[in-house]
Amino acid sequence: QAEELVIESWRNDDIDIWNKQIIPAFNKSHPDVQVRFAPTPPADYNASLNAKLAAGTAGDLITCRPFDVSLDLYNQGHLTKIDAIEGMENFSDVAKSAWQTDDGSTTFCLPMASVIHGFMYNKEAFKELGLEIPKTIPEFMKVLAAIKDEGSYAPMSMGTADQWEAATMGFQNVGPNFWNGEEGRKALIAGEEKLTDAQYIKVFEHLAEWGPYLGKGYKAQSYPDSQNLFSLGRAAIYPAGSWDIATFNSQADFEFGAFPPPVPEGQSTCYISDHTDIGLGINAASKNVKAAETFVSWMTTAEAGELMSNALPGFFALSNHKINLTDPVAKEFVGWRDTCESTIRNSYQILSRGTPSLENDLWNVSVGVINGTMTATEAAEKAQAGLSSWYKPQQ
Amino acid sequence: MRTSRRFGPLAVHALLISYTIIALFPILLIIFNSFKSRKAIFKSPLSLPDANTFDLVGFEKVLGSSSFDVYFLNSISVTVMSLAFVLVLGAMAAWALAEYDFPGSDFVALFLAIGIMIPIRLGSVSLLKIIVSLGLINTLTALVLVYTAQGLPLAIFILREFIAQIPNDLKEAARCDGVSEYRIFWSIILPLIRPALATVAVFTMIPVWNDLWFPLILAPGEDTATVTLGIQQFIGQYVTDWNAVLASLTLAIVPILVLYLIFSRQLIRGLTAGAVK
Amino acid sequence: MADIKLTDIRKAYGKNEVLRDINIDIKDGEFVVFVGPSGCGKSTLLRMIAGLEDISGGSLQIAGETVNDLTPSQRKIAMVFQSYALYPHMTVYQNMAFGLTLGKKGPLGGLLGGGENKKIIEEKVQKAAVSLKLEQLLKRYPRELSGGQRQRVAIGRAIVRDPNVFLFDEPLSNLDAALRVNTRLEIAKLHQDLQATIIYVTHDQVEAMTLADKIVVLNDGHVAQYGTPLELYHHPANKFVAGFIGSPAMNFVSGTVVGKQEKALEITLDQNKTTVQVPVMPGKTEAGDVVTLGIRPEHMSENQNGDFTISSRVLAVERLGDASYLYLENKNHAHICVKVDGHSATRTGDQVLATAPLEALHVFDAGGQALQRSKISQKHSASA
Amino acid sequence: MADIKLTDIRKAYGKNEVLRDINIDIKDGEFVVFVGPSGCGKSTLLRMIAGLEDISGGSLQIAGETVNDLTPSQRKIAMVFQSYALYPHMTVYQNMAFGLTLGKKGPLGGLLGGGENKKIIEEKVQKAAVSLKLEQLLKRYPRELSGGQRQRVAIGRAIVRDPNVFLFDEPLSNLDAALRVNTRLEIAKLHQDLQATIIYVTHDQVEAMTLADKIVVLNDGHVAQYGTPLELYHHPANKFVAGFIGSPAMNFVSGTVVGKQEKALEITLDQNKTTVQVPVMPGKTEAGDVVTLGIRPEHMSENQNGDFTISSRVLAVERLGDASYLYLENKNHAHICVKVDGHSATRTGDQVLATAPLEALHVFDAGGQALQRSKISQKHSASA
Amino acid sequence: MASQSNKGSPFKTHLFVFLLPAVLIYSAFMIVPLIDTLRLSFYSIETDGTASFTGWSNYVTIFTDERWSADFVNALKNNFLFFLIHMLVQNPIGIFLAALLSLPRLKLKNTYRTLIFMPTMLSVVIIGFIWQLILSPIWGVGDTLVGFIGISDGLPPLLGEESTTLLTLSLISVWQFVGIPMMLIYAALLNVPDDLVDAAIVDGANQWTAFWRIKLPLILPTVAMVSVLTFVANFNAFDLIYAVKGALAGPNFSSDIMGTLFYRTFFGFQLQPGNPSMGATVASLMFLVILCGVMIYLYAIQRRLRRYQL
Ligand SMILES: Nc1ncnc2c1ncn2[C@@H]1O[C@H](COP(=O)(O)OP(=O)(O)OP(=O)(O)O)[C@@H](O)[C@H]1O
Ligand SMILES: Nc1ncnc2c1ncn2[C@@H]1O[C@H](COP(=O)(O)OP(=O)(O)OP(=O)(O)O)[C@@H](O)[C@H]1O
Ligand SMILES: [Mg+2]
Ligand SMILES: [Mg+2]
Repeated sequence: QAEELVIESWRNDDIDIWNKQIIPAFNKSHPDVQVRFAPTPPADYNASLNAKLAAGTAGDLITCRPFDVSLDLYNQGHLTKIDAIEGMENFSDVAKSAWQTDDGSTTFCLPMASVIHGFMYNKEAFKELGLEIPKTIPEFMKVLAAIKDEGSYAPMSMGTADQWEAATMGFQNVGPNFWNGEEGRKALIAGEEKLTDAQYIKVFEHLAEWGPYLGKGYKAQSYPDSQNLFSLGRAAIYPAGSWDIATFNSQADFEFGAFPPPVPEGQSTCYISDHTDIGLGINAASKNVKAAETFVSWMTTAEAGELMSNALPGFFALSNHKINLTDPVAKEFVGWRDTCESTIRNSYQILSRGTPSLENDLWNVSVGVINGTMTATEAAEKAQAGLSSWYKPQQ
Repeated sequence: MRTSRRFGPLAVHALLISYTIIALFPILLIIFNSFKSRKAIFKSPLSLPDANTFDLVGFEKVLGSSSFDVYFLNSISVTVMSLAFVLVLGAMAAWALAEYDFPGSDFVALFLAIGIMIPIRLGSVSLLKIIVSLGLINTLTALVLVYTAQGLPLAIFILREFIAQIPNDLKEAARCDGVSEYRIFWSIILPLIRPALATVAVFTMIPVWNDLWFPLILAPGEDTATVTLGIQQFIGQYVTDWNAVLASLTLAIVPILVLYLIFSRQLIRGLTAGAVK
Repeated sequence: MADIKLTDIRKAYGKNEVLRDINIDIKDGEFVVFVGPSGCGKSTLLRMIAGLEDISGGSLQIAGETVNDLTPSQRKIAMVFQSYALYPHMTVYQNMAFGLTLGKKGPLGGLLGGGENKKIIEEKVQKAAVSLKLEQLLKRYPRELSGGQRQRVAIGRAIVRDPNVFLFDEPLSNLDAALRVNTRLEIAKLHQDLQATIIYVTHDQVEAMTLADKIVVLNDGHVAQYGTPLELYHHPANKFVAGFIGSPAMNFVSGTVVGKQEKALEITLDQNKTTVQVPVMPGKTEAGDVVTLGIRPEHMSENQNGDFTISSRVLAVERLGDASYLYLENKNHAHICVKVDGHSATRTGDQVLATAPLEALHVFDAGGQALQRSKISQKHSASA
Repeated sequence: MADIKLTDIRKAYGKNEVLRDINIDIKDGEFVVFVGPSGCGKSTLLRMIAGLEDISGGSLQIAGETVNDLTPSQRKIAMVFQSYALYPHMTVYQNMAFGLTLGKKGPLGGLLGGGENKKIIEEKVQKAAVSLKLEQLLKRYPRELSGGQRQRVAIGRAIVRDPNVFLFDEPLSNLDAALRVNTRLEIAKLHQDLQATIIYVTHDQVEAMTLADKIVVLNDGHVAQYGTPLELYHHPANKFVAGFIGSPAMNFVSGTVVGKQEKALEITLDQNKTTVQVPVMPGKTEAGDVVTLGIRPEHMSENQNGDFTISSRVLAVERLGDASYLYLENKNHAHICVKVDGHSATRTGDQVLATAPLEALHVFDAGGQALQRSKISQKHSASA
Repeated sequence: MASQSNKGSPFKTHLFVFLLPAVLIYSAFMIVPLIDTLRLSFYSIETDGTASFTGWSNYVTIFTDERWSADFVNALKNNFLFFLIHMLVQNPIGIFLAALLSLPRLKLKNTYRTLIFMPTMLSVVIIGFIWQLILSPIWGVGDTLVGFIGISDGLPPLLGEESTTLLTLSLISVWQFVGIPMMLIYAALLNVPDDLVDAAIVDGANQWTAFWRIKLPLILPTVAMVSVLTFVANFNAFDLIYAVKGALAGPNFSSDIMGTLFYRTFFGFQLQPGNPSMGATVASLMFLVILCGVMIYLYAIQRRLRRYQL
């Protein structure tokens, strides 16, 4: 009887891609291994996965969230080491950093995909209003003002109701340009910089400028609302994650493009958030470890990487293989890797493992500054206070 | 009574109709939006589906992409079985607590009420371990057991109150007739608390039908998935397929509505009329 | 064997003592009627015998066994409740058959049916239904019945079973006269056929007198007298019983003892200063004591000769057809009632002379206890 | 003014017609009693008058106004329910005062009290409580009362209000004889004092005869006869009324008409082939017709001379004290009842000759209708 | 007379037969897992997943660590508000609707009852979606609706402002759950004998006074029960807020209640790994709060309320 591998995942959006493309492709070379993709709604994923792992009923392959959540699983013995698996050498250390122990000695998940932040825009609207793609922040603000004055489009589609949107599409999107990407991120971890430093306050100040250009009622606007506003052609600019490409491809009936986060006036280097987002690990309690390893190994191949990246435009394979992308907007996003420095979201590694988690605080304060209920300084102080309350290097 | 024949009924109906509108408007919105294309949902959520906007894509997706018939069957069997256990066992315990004044009865009552005070989700991990050790993982039995345990406290709490209102003379008459306690319970108490049983049934069935959590961890398999678990694939991380969600939820209301209608026929007035002077 | 023995029974609701010093011996197969004013404790006593009320004190024995702590079903009784207590969700037929469909014979203690054979049950119920005129109503629910019909169903439910003891709490109170007579005869027949012990609460004189082997008169929580119907009628032990048994009630006039003989007392009526010599054993009564004379309305007649006479204005006349009641002025009480022929022409406002023979007089001492009557002729009433 | 006029009233529960062709005129201040066998529709009719049941057909007028569609409170009535319907969460006092605390006077439609002045309410309730012997119980809850006490509270609740119309549904059925007489008198007094129209349902002959100005005899949903008590007793319109009014019931024996005179009929009794000549108007009756003879137990006597005689064995004797009932064999019916003196020595099994004067006989044709009596002496009974 | 049936010893067996099945299933699948988890509140969990006993220290942390206690107090406060709104809006409306529906001879009562109960049957996912759609200032439903009643400025972002979010969510929850008090009260009202209402009507009451002075006092035990159930349910509430506002219960925790606080702590959220021991501590505290309410009900209210056998 053929072995069956069960994949735990929160990506229930991808069920069709797995079932129709990835698994059939895998079975071409490995017909004896059955694979079943068993996703859970994202909101329940962590809780249900933990429960199943504790009781020993979880699937063989586990889709890993980046950093601490997975590190915890590894520390508790639920994930195996996968350094030795054939093909792991195809990944850079940066790619692996999201699923490694703090000292970098052990990797426990295969880096599957990253997402890149930036802005998408309605090309037709820009043409109509005669707008140029903004390169710097002042240009960006001018564009926003122009759209607002003209009045037929909402300048930018983003809401603060879902909180994470403000932090992820806002703070983490434009922030790296202020704190110089990896450099600033590492300094924060090392305790050499503080969130109350000027560059962080500037991010918040910049975010605070967004408020007036978000659509009417943005405070109650949820993420799907934002997507819909843009895809229905009612907003000109959309602070994006690359994963939105697929959605807009299927939903928008106008041409759209993307531009990287604008830099502060006078800054020449640009930084993008090229965030490691999805990994794949092996359940230590799996009865089919061999087969699971085979699958993980297959996932490291160029074939698998290309398949994934094209099936899911906006999720970019992290391996070193040269991958041909077909989607034009995805290509644009990936192209920024060549012109700008990559970094990952600064709150994700280490800094969110205590209570309060920096990530959660950033959600909260980003919303605060955009909504105008907090000043930039207050926001920075609040986030810093939360972090230093438990994080030794920051005390 | 007779007042409600002249101006009364109009006022009463006016009040009820206005509340019904409040209750129903959002639901109607759901139902007719489920027949519209995604664009139309957001362009003009208030308008009825017309030739341009009418779109069954949601229903096609739901019915086409998954084994909804199996899910329905699973959901219905789990709901009905749990209900049966909750009602019978709950009524039995409620009767014991309401009728017999044994030492520690207050304690038992309080003990049985704890279940409504803590979310059972809290105990998920232990529960899952127990189910695994019983070899019941991925079975509907596991769900039935958990839902029964989850429904009992509320059922007992409510039924006890209603059982206490049954005229003593009736039980006493039966005792004089030499009827066993079991039969008093079965032939007299149960029929007389029908409205309360129906109410409890409805309250028990709704969370069971709508629950996602326990199917997810106790019985996530293809053969054992419930409707709610089936629907969850349309509620993703970033993209929410509202057409499909609306369609599947519209579909999922139907069986529970039918169950509700069955139970609500038990809400009969004057059940004890004629019993005692 | 189902003799019932109540020894020193008492019952209190909180501080409120509603029954005390109840001592009654009921022989197997006897028909005992409890009577007494409303609220005197009849239902409570009955419910204690049934096992539905806790016994606060004393002991209750049925068939020689102390049953204070037994359940109603263990006492093998059938009871008709004053409130009927019909099962509202069962038809008349089901109500009556309910007690029969069980018994330990079926599985699960009769839960799944079992019990007596269906045919037998149907026969029994049919028979009871016919005798209670319920044949047409067997398919109805209690809420669709009239008061009297409900009461009959309650009776039916009791009589289809054959227990050792029947307890009836005012079972005929909502029935019309004709049905009442019929049902009464039915109950009497039941008593003869089954030889069951029956305890029966009623406030109806006729029922009590005609049905009872023995009557227990309860007053304010204690037994005022316990005896056969005629004993109670002819020899009431005290003023309470004398006044309670007989309808309309016995008339009382007060008097003072003026002379004492071996077997008679000379008494002056306060009312009209005449002196009568009443044939009762004087006992401890002394000249000068205040006593009460009692005389039943049916023992008085208007405008005839008699030893005991009262002349008075008629306050009111009640005409019943075959007889009429005249209500006369009385100094102490509301009135004196005289039962006369239905065709009496006497009207309100007339002056009449009411008389009675001396042998018909009862005498009660100051404490209300009756003095023993020394000579009771079998024909002590002057006219019927 | 509160005369009540019922015209062609009918009532059906589904297909089950329980009342039909009810036509009754009740004058203001009249005391009307409804009697009839259990289940004949008395309570239903009363509840229709109260406005608690829909009227299926016909019209109901109170004080000249058609009230079919008025609410009970608009009809200004008070009612005593057969089931008492006491408010279980109120004390006796509160139960009685409830109706008085309502009324449009208070704020929120009487919700926060209002109604009559507190003092007045207290006085009224106290007065009613005293007359119903409820003074001691005012603080109790209904569940702590005996059956009779509950019934009295229900009466009290009605009488503290002073409505135009009182409706009483078997208000005395659970009371003992003494209290019954008292309460009866209380109600009669109420009637006189208030001059209210009273409709009263009872199954008690004595109550009906003594209280009523007029009696409505209902049988099986229609009016069998409507008249004064003595009319009903002396001139029952049909066999049903004859048998229903009077206790024990009238005896019936069947006979065949053999001769017809101007003002009398010659009838041969099927029973013993003797022929009697009864003074009734023959009407349409012809020789050869089968008729029924009716004779009341109290109009018969034992072993005396009389025109109408029956000789028979005594089946049973019931002794009530002042009188006894002999039950004789009868070919058609269960028995013939004879009321004799309480001291009669006759026993079960004796052979007796029961007689009655011819004037005491009633004759009913084959359809049960009474033949008009041609000569009614004011003294048609041979002995009382 | 509940006691007399308990006199003889043979009566004991049926007591077990009646109680045991429920107690067994309930204990095995509810109490055991719950206790097993609540136990964790006395432990602290190390990174390798092993637990070590730490006594009351978790409780001490919650009450003394300012970040924890601020969250806890905020959640508790919000929860009381949430409960109060249900008590003051949901239950009166429920009682009122039940009273209307139980009027004798009301036509279409079953239809009304079913329709009014519909929201209660829906899952929170759909409730959350539809109310966000309605209340969103973006899609125009709310604006159109308030337009009907003459407000032309459109709807403020009720689910986005700190000052209105909790209130709005409470009212949505009220809207959804009104069916529950309605059904319970309705079921209780069905038991009130018609005779009593008839008697009150004859005594001169109208339906309104008959309801207040006869029916309501008689169903008071049920009303008390509904209140305590509301209390318990509200302090356990979680779903709606989680579905609409997520585990962070924004904006700025203004809609955070005990349930979301517990969930966030116990299961973790996004990047933050769950902390079962602190979560269990929060849950234990929640349980204590609810237990207090229930005890007050059981001992102070239920005992005093007389049940009238109808
Ligand atoms: N809801 C109902 N449905 C069907 N039949 C009914 C209903 N209520 C009463 N009846 C029938 O209507 C008839 C009249 O009932 P009603 O209560 O008026 O009798 P009643 O004269 O008051 O009798 P009683 O003296 O026994 O109280 C009875 O035969 C009864 O069975
Ligand atoms: N639960 C109770 N609490 C307090 N007193 C009570 C209770 N039940 C009955 N009583 C009182 O006990 C006394 C006896 O009541 P019981 O019902 O035995 O009277 P009864 O003789 O049957 O009267 P009736 O002929 O009116 O039915 C009454 O005075 C009554 O008020
Ligand atoms: Mg009684
Ligand atoms: Mg009646």
